Amino acid sequence: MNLNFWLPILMLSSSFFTGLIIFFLKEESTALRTTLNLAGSIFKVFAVHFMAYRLLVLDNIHQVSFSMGLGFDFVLRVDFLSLMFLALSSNLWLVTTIYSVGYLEGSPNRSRFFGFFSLCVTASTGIALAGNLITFFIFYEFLTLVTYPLVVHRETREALEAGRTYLWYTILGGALLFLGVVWLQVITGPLDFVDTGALEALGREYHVSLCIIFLILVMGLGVKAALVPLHGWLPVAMVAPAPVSALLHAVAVVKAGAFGIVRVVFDVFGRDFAGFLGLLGPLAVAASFTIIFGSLRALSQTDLKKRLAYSTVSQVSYITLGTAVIAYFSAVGAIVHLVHQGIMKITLFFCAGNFAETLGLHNIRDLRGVGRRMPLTAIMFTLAVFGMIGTPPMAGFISKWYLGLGALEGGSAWILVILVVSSLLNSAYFLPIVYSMWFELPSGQWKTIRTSRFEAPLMLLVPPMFTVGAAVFAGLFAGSNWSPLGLARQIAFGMGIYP
Amino acid sequence: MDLVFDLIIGLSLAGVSWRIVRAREHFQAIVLFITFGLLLSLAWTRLKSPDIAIAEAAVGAGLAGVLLMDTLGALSSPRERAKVVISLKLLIPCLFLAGLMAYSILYIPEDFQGLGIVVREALPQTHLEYPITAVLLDFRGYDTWLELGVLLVAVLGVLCIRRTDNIKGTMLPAPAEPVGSWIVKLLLPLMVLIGGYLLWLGAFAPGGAFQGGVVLASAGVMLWQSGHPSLGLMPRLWWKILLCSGFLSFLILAFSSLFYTDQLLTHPATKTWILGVEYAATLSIALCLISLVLGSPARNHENKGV
Amino acid sequence: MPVGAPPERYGNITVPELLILIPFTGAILCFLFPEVLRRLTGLLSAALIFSNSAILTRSIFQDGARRLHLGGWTEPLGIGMSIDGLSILFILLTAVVGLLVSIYSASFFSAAQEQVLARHFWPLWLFLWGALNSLFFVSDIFNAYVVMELVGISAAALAALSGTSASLTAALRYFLLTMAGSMAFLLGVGFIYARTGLLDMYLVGTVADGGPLMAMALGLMTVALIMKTALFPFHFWLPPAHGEAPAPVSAILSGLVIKGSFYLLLRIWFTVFQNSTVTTHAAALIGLLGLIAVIWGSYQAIIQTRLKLIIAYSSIGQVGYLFLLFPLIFMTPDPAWKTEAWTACIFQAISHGLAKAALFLAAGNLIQASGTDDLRSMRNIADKLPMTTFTLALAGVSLMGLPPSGGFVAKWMLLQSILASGQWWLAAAPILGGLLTAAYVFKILSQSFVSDDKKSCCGNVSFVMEKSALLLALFSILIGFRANEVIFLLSEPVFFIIPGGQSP
Amino acid sequence: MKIYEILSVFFCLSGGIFFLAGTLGLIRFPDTYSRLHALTKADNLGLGFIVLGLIFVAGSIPESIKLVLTWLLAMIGSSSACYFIGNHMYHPPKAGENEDGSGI
Amino acid sequence: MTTVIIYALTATTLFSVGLYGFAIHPDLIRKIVSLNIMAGGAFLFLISLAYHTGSPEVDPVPQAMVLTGIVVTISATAFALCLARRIKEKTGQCLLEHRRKDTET
Repeated sequence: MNLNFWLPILMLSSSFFTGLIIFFLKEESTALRTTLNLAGSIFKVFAVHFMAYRLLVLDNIHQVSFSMGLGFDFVLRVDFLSLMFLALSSNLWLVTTIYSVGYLEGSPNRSRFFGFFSLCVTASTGIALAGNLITFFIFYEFLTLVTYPLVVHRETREALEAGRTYLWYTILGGALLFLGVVWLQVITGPLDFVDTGALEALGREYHVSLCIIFLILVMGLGVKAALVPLHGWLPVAMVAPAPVSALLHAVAVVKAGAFGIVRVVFDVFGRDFAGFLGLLGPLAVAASFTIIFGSLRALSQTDLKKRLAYSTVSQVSYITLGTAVIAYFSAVGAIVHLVHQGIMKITLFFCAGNFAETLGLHNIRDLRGVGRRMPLTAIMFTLAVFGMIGTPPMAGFISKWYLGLGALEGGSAWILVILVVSSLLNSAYFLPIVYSMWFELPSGQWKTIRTSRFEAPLMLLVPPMFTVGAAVFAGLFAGSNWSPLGLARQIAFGMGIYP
Repeated sequence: MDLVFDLIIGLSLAGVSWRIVRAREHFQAIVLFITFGLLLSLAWTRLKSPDIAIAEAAVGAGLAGVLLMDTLGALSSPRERAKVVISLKLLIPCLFLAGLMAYSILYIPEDFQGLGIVVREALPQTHLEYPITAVLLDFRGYDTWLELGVLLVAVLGVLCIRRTDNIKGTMLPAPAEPVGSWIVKLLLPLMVLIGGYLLWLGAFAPGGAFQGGVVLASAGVMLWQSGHPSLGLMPRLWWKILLCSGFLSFLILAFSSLFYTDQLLTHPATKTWILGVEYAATLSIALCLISLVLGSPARNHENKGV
Repeated sequence: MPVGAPPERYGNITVPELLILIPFTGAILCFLFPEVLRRLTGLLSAALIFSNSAILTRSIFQDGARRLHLGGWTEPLGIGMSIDGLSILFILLTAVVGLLVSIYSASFFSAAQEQVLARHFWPLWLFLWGALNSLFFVSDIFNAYVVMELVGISAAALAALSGTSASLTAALRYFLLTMAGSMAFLLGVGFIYARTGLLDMYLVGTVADGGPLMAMALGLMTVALIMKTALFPFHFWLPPAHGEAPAPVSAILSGLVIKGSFYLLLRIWFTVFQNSTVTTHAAALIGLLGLIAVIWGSYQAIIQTRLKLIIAYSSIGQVGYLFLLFPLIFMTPDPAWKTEAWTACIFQAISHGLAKAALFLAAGNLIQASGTDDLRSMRNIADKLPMTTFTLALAGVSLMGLPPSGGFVAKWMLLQSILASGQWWLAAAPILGGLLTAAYVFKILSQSFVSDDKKSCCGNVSFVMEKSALLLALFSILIGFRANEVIFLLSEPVFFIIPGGQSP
Repeated sequence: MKIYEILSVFFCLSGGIFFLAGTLGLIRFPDTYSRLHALTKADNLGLGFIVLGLIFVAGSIPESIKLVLTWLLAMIGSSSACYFIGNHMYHPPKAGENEDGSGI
Repeated sequence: MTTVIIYALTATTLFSVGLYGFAIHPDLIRKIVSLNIMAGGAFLFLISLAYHTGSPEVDPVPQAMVLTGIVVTISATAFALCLARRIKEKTGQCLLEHRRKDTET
């Protein structure tokens, strides 16, 4: 058995077939469904770690390639970057599965939910593994399709509206991406991610076309990465159940966009060539604008999940920002933020889900004094908030520190200003929540929606603990080779970016 | 002299067609259409195409007239006036089209050669002496086969629209009249004779399966119109088989040609085959046309009121 | 001048003629047999046609194109039949859709009140199938006219099958338009004959030059076929005709019949007029109409509220894509991109045929289950008929052109050749069309995510019906993985050398 | 010009005159009955003259017989058509009934 | 100006007139009659070509085509008329502009 070939396939099918089987399960067979889900996700986690071992230690190249007969191949290829994204998605899938089993207990249509949930993870796995832009596009569109049912899962009118908005944005993005990908293919022929530099070899007469293609691609990816003004779907999609929001924000959708931008800049155009074409400056400006805009909008939200959503708009653009600066530290910062933002944001959403699920709290005003009623959740929330703001031992600090260093290295000191302002704004919209959670008195009686032995069901408590722990450890042990930062460094080396 | 005659025919054809379009009453339009058919057959006689003249006179003026009149009677009161206005929005494109076509006609090459020579050269190999029959049944037999298919499908379609599988159901005789039955007695044998004669003639002179079939069909329609019950006495299965017979005989020819030769629809080297196919075709053309005329819905329903 | 037997004929057991003979025989038998036997006969014929198509496809794939001379007479005297990659693809499409639709209808028409429909359905459908098969073999312009009439009458009769006044009117409107188109086509045949004295497509193609006669012929024939294919200004007949018919008939009409006239249009443009007459302006005009059709049809589909009408309007939009081929072929200098455009268009035709048939069959399931095809009734079926919902989703994915479906391959290649040819204005079709398609597909699908507790679903849908629709949808997805074979079949340029073929 | 040719022309011309008269009658006469009268009588006579004229130039005996047959058939056709029309006028049917002969 | 040109011109005129009638008349029966005029035009065109061949004998191929065409046209006409009658029976009118009177069964 050739593992180099089969391992990527196994990665995909572990969630794909799980999803398909789950569709056909009866609504009542909870135990079987949960077992399947957990088996699939645990298998995937092991597979990823095994793959990481094979790649990092044994230097095996995993590659799968089919000819589609269309002048391009369907390529799955594992490099450091995809490994990192894979590790993120598989681990968070496991965690989120556990969380959603607890969260959705007793609610209708669970087969549908978990089926699409697994497919969604398949899509993000595919996005991580994609070895060229076309394969990437295939999974990117697949992701759009399978997340829609998750967004409208509640079946309320509001949810359907949100679903429609989500679709319009993402399908428009998909169409743009399609145009860009095809155009690029017409100009260059089939182009794998490993062939960086092919565009540089093209003559000058293509430069204008390449600029337009870059713009189209970034716009197409920017829809999912929620670059302003393409972010409109994200706050609306908050009507989805908490695990969906968590997954959408932390791993699947926005990360797919951000990951795509990283791929386009680093692997398709090449960072230096993109800089040579003068594309990175505008990208950095757009990202900065999104960061500030998202934070400002977050300030004015009163709904907890909405505020988190705008925070996502802002935070994800750090990745784009780091990508757009030609500096070693920026690149590392961008890549590492991919992971850091994921684990921190998913914690926040888990906690928000806990508040909503056990006490029915949605509005920020209702959170007064909740720290006494739900201390564990509140502690986790607080930790994640500190991470988001970038307080030193936390993971967020690492990303921001690297991004800052990169800005200085790249000679764009104005980015530093953006970072500082953004951190201030982060504090401004997060700290009041933390303050009122711990130091204000509850306004009234808590109405308990779900009773359990602890403050919330165990299945809702363990996942955020895990993720917040990961965030803390990612910050504390950043120096290790196996931490996200260590991986990010290796990725940067792999791309030929040195300090 | 010929040219004057041609011009008169051409102009009257164009004039009649314009009158048909402009006629206020449907009835008038249909009567004019019958005239149009007769004029056309005149034109075809002039153009040395007697076969088509026979066919047109029988079909264009005859069966089509019966069908249209019949339908008109069922659809509306024949004197109903239609609003006929000249719409420039439609007329101008049509004039433009006519102009374009007229312009391109001038480019028909003077030394135009159709396939006539090729046909004449190949004619001795077919055991047929008359080229049109040879083209219809041998050289382009596939077309004829499919044409029989079109007829059959039209009958099937009529049955489908009427939601019945039984052609006989519609064959309730019209009220008998003394003169009508007298005419039938007089003309019917003659028409059957003429039909057979035309069919026989087809092997070496103008005439053939189609013309014969049409004449037989006219005879059948007349028989039915005069209230004679004989057509309704035919067993249903036989009726069906005869409807298919032309198409079926070509089908059998096609299948058998797959066995003894390499190309579909190749006739064996005897005349009997071709004649057999032709006779079957005549029968089924006649029967299909009769069924099409009789198969119109709501006839029974209406005649009950009379 | 009868041709001697080609020696390889007996070594090669495939008999393409059977694809015409079997359905016609089946039709006749269905007509003659008592009603109990009709379904069996129909199914048997369908299976036979399907297996023969598969065998023939394999043979064409291996040995290349074939040419038959009917009656043993060579062209220009006789009628030829040509079987090349293009025709075999359409034959195969017809066989797959036809087989599954036949299986579906065997179950669909088994309800007591549908018995009377089944009686007429089988002979007409088999006739239509035979006519379509012979249309895909056609190589003679007058023969094409006769075949088209055969297709037209049987299709119109099928469209009127359900017998409601709406369906009758729709069928008549369709039929009158078809007939007018046939007349124009026949006059076009006359013009071609006047110029060349020939009727065989390949022979005409070799001798044809420009000139007003040929231009006129091209114009008449193109308009005739565009009317039958329901391109934009002549699209009005399609939605009622396809929307009012019973589900299997809709599937046939939308999936196959309009493809027939489109196929003929391809033959006319690229065989008969291959090196003459055709101006880039005419091609651009057709392309423009296609573009408008894509947008207009999809827009109309979005604002409909009945499932079958949505699907029917979607046909107008999806057929519009096919016509983008013309400007692409005539305005692209590079032959490689021409092949690409060509393949894209055929792929679109095939995947649309499969997906559309699947959609209509699924709509039929919906109607049988809930009694109506109002979109709101979709709410009930998501739980009761998950397979039907899944079918709708899969076929919708193919229509939208999302990867990895057949529709995706089509749109991909289409966009690629559009960009390569520099015809920027055409790029609006795949992009905007894809968006609008997504809009109406999700309009359908989003209903299935809403549970309506008020009323429960009434009828049951048989296993066969659900599965045959699902299979069609699956095929429309899976064909995306078999692009290579299709490209191979289409890439070979086909020139027939006709023995003794002479041109005056 | 031979004598039978002159005769032929003469008969054909007179036949034409009868046709003309019949047509004039069709246009000028006030009601259906008289119109029928003009049509059937004058036209049959006209046709008879033309047939007679053509017989003079006919090539063979069978051809002449066919010509006479034509005249006879036309007479039968027109007389019965005349009967049907007249009958129709005299006893007008209630529903959509119509008078129409056979195809020939 | 030859015979052929005269008849060919007549043929195209007939076709155009038929087309005009087809387009202008809302009534089904008139549409069908107009279609038949169009058909007559197309047939006449073919036959004028057959006559054109110059030799004393007429080209049999167009004649055979027209014979086929006549059968096809009469079948189509009969079918269309049958449909029209059925529509009249169902809706009480014989126009194509369908007014949704009866709800679907």
